[in-house]
Amino acid sequence: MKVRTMGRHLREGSRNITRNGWMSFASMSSVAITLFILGVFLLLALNVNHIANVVERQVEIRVFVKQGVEKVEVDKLAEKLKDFSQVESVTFIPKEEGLENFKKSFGDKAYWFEGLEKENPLSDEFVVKTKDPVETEMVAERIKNLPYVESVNYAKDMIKKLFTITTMIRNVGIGFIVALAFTAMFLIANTIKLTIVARRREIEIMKLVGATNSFIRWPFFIEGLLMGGLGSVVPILLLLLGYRYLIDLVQVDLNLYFLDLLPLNPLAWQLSVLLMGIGAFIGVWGSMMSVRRFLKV
Amino acid sequence: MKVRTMGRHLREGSRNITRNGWMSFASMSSVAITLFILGVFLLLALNVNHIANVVERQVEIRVFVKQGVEKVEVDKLAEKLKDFSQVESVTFIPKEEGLENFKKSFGDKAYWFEGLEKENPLSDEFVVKTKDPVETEMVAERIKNLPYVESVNYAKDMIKKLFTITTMIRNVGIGFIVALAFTAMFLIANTIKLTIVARRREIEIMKLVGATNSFIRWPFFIEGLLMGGLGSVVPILLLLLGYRYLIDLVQVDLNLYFLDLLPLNPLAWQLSVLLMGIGAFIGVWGSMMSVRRFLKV
Amino acid sequence: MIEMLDVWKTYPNGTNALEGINVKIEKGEFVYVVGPSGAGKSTFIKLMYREEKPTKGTILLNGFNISKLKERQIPKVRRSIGVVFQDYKLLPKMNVYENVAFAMEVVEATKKQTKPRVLEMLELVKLKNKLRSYPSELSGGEQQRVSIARALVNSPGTIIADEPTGNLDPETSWEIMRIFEEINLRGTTVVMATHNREIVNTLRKRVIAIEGGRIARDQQRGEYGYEG
Amino acid sequence: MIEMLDVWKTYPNGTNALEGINVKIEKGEFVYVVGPSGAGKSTFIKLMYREEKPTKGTILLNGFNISKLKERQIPKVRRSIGVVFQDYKLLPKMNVYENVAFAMEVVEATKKQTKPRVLEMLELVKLKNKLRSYPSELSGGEQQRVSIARALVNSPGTIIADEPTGNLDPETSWEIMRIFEEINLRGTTVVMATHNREIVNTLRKRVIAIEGGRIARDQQRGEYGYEG
Ligand SMILES: Nc1ncnc2c1ncn2[C@@H]1O[C@H](COP(=O)(O)OP(=O)(O)OP(=O)(O)O)[C@@H](O)[C@H]1O
Ligand SMILES: Nc1ncnc2c1ncn2[C@@H]1O[C@H](COP(=O)(O)OP(=O)(O)OP(=O)(O)O)[C@@H](O)[C@H]1O
Ligand SMILES: [Mg+2]
Ligand SMILES: [Mg+2]
Repeated sequence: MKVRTMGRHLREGSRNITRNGWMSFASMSSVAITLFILGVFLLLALNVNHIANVVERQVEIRVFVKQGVEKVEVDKLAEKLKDFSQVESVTFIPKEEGLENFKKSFGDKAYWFEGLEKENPLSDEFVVKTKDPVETEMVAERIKNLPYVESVNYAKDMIKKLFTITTMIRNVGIGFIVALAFTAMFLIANTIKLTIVARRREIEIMKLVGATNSFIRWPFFIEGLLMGGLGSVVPILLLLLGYRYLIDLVQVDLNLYFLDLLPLNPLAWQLSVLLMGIGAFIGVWGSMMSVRRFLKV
Repeated sequence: MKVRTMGRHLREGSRNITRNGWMSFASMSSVAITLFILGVFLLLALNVNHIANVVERQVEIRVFVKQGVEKVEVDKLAEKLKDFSQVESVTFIPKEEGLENFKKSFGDKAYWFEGLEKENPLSDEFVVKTKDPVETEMVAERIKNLPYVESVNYAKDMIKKLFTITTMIRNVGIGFIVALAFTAMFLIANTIKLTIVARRREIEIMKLVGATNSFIRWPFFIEGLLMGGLGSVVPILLLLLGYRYLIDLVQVDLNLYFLDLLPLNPLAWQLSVLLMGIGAFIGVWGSMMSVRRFLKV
Repeated sequence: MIEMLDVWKTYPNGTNALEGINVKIEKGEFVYVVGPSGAGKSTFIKLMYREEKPTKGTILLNGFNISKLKERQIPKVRRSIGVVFQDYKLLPKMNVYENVAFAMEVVEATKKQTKPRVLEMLELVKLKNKLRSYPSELSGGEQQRVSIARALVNSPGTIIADEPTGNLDPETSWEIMRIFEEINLRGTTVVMATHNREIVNTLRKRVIAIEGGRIARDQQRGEYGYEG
Repeated sequence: MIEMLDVWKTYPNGTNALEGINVKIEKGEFVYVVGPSGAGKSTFIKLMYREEKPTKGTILLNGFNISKLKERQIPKVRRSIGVVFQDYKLLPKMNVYENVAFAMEVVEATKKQTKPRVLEMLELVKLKNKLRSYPSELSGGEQQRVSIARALVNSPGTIIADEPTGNLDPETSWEIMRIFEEINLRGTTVVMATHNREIVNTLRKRVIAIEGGRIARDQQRGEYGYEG
């Protein structure tokens, strides 16, 4: 193909958008809306996943040391705990601090336990966090067998339940996103097809005048690319602005510190590239698929 | 309009769907997919709302009775609590039972508190639930001023946070659903418009042959109604079957008792009627809107 | 009766198609409209059934001022006229029978009336063997004849035909002309734009010659021709 | 050179449009195809540039068997032929200039070549004042002339015209015929389906008469007419 012909295709492709004014607009707004929905749910799913991660991170193993163990041995135990490759952090809570915390949790009823200081019934305690929360159980079981360890507490049932929930949430999220992405592709391709079917006669005429298939296809390729690409600009802008506003709202105004949203920065780029990519790809794909049906003249 | 003309419109309207085979199919599948998404999120939102309600129901007011109050006075207080119009249930927990529960919550550490039985430091206690959890604070404040009430405990901060979250979830849910509903309407109307624009020449010809606007409109009305209505059948079936499967899965197989889903029965009808209504309404609306543009010949 | 008083038509793109047309066509007349390509014949005809509105001037149809007609009344006017369109204007998704029957459905005729009448018309234009064919499955001349059948099916008081024989062979053209002449004898007004010199010169009728948007000649029992 | 050997055409709906056509048109010939409406003239012509495929039989175009042509080679064949379609087949969203220029873009002509050539063709069919008009803004005859200009613009070796004067007045028809005659004298093959008795009988050429899908007559310097 000659260069000037490529130039002609680019020109024709973009002019087709204005030529078919209303139809292009309808098509692009469908693309825009569908991508917007997809984007919203993508942001939602990513953040839910993030929050699930944060929550999982809270999981910890409480290791109780036997009563009356020497300070040196306790330090050795600390070293051993830190040596586990799966362990991220180890915090030591002396039994005095433990009792203090225990009493604090009773607020104004703390006076009930005044007598306990003399013969502190608690043990020294380590709080262990694993790098990957899923390894908690395995690590806990191994700690249990270390010397001087009296017992290990890691809320076995609670953790199981938590992981069931977070896994479920993640799976549902992925399921939704995949389903939505296919739906979006289908809807976009469908609208673009409808606009092209309306031009089947034009395609037939072009072929009868001697145009090759690729000569006819190129402008449609450009048109699909532009419609999908342009159709993704508005939703991308809306999503980014909306998300920035949401972050501000949640973290500054409402002070909902427990809602730990993903930061705007890498997300913005990823989202933009992804949505524009989907838009452009499906634009081209839908366009090519429907032109093909009318090329057999 | 004569009866036979109405018959003719019904016939034409339904035949148009087969006449425009591919286009009708594209249009109806867009309707179906959009309604399906809407339906999924409707189910999701309704269930989230339901779970939020269940969680809110857990909110209770603990009313502590002054030490050494006579049994008769305590019964009187119980009566008074039950007399509040906002109160749903009142449960009495004698201080002995209270201590038992307290010790039980410490498991194998219960021996710490052996000495407490002799001079039980706890009070008799009422657990009060309000009909509407939002009224908890107000009711609690009023209970506080009743005679023989030592103190009232209703986890003020926790409740505030809980309501912030549930309200937020509800609002986000409603926001999503409304946005999705409008989006669905827009998308459906858009596709239907695209199929009708392709027939603008036909409409013009009909007018030139002497057809009145309403004569042209009726078959399009029927067509829009059928396309929207038929387009909603598949998603309704899928949603109902899927939801039934989900309920089985959650409650029988996974035993996720804490996931309290809404029962299928009234929901199924409501959802079907709603989705079919939306489909039919927007089908007609989109169809009428786009025909109108071409009637000015 | 059709009357035009100082009618001008300028299309939205600025083309002056008609410039000051004054003409009166009585009930029961047979009129040829002739003129070179692009002279304004179709525009002149389109004004009569209000496919186009005049930019200026008055058009009276059976006494009604159709340039001032309300939207709602247009269908009534169009039903009183049978139009053969230059580009046929058949409904692409209806077959031959349905296309002709459509004109009768519009006036809410009964099915009993419709069927024999439609078949009669299709017999007349020799298309009875093409009842179930769609417009895209017809030859050019066959499409034109469907358009003629549709124009005649409601026995309108006025027939307006825009080059109804453009895609017909001479024999078929003459058959169509004989039909037009016959319904004209029974009192129907016929207005027909044509390029067919043979027909105009043989079947002598009133000739209105349009050139450059103006009436160049208006002559009873005239010949084909428009230059001066 | 166009040659048909025992060509049959049955449309998908069962219509037998052509039944056993045998014909040979030499390079540089001028041929009229005549016959009543629905006889099969357009079908005969459509087979030549492969808008339709024959149901049976062989068609040779400049030696190539176009009934066995590969999909990819069809555009090449079509570019060697200029076609005036009975229903014009203009691109509705392109204006007059663009419609004619499209045929040159297809063969990847430079802009420098395109512009003067397109303007020359539009001058020839007297449409230079309608360059920027869209097909929907043209009269029937004007659309037909755009179709003619497009067919001629690439100076193809063969011109195939399906009733190219159906919507033209006699004067314009004759101008078009003079153009056809001139390019024919310069060696272009011309095949033209027509109903115009006057033209056929005046500008005497070879006449192929088709009736009921069969060649009823094939005569050099023949007259219009097909019965027997
Ligand atoms: N819709 C339109 N918009 C703009 N210009 C138009 C439109 N329709 C017709 N014209 C122009 O108005 C003039 C008259 O057109 P009209 O169709 O009345 O011609 P005509 O006499 O019927 O010609 P023909 O014999 O070729 O059919 C022409 O120059 C044409 O280009
Ligand atoms: N696409 C099609 N499908 C089915 N039948 C068709 C199709 N095209 C044409 N026919 C039929 O084939 C026969 C020949 O049609 P064709 O168009 O070749 O006639 P024609 O000689 O060109 O007539 P005209 O002078 O009216 O244009 C006609 O009976 C017509 O109804
Ligand atoms: Mg005209
Ligand atoms: Mg033909």
